[in-house]
Amino acid sequence: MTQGLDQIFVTFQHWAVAHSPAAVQPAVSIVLPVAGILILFPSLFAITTVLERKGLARIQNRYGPNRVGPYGWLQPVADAVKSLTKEDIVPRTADKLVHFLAPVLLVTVVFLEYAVIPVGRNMVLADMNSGVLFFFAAGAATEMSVFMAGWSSRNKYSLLGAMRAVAQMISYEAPLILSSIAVVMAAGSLSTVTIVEKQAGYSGFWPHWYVLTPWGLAGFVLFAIAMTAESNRSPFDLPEGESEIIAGYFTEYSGFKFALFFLGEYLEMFAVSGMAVTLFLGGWAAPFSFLTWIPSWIWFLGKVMTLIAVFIWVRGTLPRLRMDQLMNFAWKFMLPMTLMVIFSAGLWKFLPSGVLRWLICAAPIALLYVVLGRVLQSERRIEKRVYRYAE
Amino acid sequence: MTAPFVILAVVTIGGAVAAMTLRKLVHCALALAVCFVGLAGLYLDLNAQFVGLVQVLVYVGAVVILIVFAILLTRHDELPAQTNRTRVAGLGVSAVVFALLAWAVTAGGAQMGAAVAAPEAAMKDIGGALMQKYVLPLEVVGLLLTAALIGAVVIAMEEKKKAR
Amino acid sequence: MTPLNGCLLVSALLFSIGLGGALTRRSAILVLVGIELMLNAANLNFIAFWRYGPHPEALTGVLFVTFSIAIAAAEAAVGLALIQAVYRHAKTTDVNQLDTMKG
Amino acid sequence: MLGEGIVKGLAETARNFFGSYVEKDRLTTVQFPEERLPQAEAARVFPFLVYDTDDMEKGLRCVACKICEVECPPRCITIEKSTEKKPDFTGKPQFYPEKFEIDVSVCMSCQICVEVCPFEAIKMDTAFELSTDDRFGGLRWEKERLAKPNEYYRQIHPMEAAEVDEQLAEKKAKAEEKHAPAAATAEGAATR
Repeated sequence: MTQGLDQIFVTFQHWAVAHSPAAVQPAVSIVLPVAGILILFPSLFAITTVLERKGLARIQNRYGPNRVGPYGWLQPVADAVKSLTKEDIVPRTADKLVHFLAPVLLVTVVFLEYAVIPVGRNMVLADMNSGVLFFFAAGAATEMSVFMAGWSSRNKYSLLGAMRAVAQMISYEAPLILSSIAVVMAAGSLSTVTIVEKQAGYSGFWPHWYVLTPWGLAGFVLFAIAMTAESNRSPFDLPEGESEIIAGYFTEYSGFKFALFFLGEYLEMFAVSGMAVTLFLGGWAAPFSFLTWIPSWIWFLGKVMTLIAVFIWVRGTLPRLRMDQLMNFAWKFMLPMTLMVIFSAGLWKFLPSGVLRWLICAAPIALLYVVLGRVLQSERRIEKRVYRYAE
Repeated sequence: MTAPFVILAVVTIGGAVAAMTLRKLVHCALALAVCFVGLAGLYLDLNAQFVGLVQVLVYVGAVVILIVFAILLTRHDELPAQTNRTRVAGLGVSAVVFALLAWAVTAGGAQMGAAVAAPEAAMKDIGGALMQKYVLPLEVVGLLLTAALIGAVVIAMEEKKKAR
Repeated sequence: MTPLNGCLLVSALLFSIGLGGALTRRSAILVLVGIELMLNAANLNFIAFWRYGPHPEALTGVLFVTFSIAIAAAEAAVGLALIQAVYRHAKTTDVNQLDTMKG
Repeated sequence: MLGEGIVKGLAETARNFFGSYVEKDRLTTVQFPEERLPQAEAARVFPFLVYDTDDMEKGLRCVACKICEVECPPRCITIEKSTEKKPDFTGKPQFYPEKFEIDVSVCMSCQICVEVCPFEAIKMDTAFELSTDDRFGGLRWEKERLAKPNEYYRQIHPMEAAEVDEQLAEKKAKAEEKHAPAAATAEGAATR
């Protein structure tokens, strides 16, 4: 029973392939999981937009959307109807082709990222030899689409937003990849499926997740920060900072193309969350050995949604950074910390298990954290502001 | 000569031609990205998964973006085309080079390259080779990249005014 | 035509396109792009020879291309930084006008 | 310590999040169409015409003097004077507006018409849901739609209305006083 529920989608795929004519069997076996991803994640996007608006509202002591449907849960339907029926405006001086291609490219590339994320046991589109590398390679192409959107709009705000976005994404890609290298070292594989399988064991009822090691915890936090920046979420949403540069690179987009950008941004968020879950939080593995009877895909989606909730929480809490703070943070704090995490992960591999291993591996990270904190804070000496005209 | 190979080759060559002939520099950079993606596809088609993905990661994710940055940081008025003489000379040289290469390939490459069983380049083997046999080149490349990083920063940095 | 020949021809064509572009375009950035294309043509050759060569298990071609990509990235970074510096001096990226040696 | 402020902020927002489900008075939103806040005494949106007694035609205070029409900065008032007169509240025969129109889309709620009106005939209303789907007829308000009884005025602006009522009563008393001796003398003359 448990086994059946766990593998229900896999069994369905096998059943569908077996019952289709032999000529289309390979096509069916590919199309079905792709269709699953194309349905699952956009609907998750629809739910998340409401959840986000409601959560942010509660954080600010408001109600949030509550008009469309019961308790406002049909809000995404209204939003979709609105954005589909809106006029699609393209600026007269815009580069029409590039302007059109940018959102399409973004969504396509982001969907590619899902190919290597294991959604459940035996549920991955392509078990690649180098899955983690594929994920980051596909993620690198999103920068192109952001730049295309900003440049083709012929709008200074768009261009500024695009330049900010590209600079930010390149800067944060380094800590993102470096912090995942620690996991790759520990698992000894670049394949996402193998990485999850390595974490699926239990000692007693305690899981073998990488986040439960000192380097894994630090790496997870760094990865989470870097992925927030990668997906342009608050507090790293300078590229679209609506109070400074209107909406950044999608200022000149309206209607369906704007909806595509919105979709792409959220899908990117799900994808990086899925990757964080895969790398650090044990993917589809249950947190305790006595909970393994719950289907694996429920665990995966639950973990992803938990991360999304944390995203929303952080967005409701922190103000936007300044550009120089953003760059300083990436290069002066994140990069040294991730390098130290890799060093600590190497130590972990060679030390015998025990309390001492914990202490020895945690010590360099904690030390660097304290030192960097001291140094960075001493740089930021705030003086009393002098007003020229007031008083 | 399979269908994917032909398609990818056409994409690559088309992107390259566009990158070298389009008038707007940003269009050139975008076409270059298409060319690099096509090349990455060719690598994947040739069973070199690692190199293909690194190609996308480094070229599309970094080099093209760098070129785009350079384009936006320099003013480029529509430059007049090269004088006809240079143009003809350049195209002539490249045509001659291509003819030579093509002759060499078709004349000399026949004895090799019959259908060979696709070799498997496992990530583990690549990692092992990098860390054991090729560890010295790897370190040298690391040094080179660091030097390039510092050098690029120093070169591109605004020269400080001496009189202050 | 064997698959290897196909790869080599594509690579030769790519090299010639890069060469032609580097020789005929006036913008320094595009000259750099042409050089990148030539480098990539060489990489394609390495991969093709690795794939159809006699000793694929040695991984020489793959590793050579890996190093070559790293070096090309360094080259692009330094090259574009140089173009930046030159542009600041001469206020142009036209290679025809960069004919003075005075700083 | 680096990151201390972030943790504090996260704790604060978490408290807000859960608190908003527990304590209802944390939520400051007014659910508008169902819930409304009481309007302030000084609220003013769009002018209306005041009439005394129950009959709108008879009790309208406006005498079609056209001062407001001239003073209105965006010129949104149109008045047509009547040809015959009718008695006002003091009994004095006056003209009255045959036609009185205000364009809602043009009015800018400046209250100048109220300031200049010597007869206390035009006042500011507090109703603000004036939107309509008819953009030609629906935005030009006729006399019938503009006129509202004095009781309504007392309801929305009690203090102001009391003041106005007092003034008007004084005026009326004065007029009657002036009238009464005249009538008395006339009577006396007649008896004499």
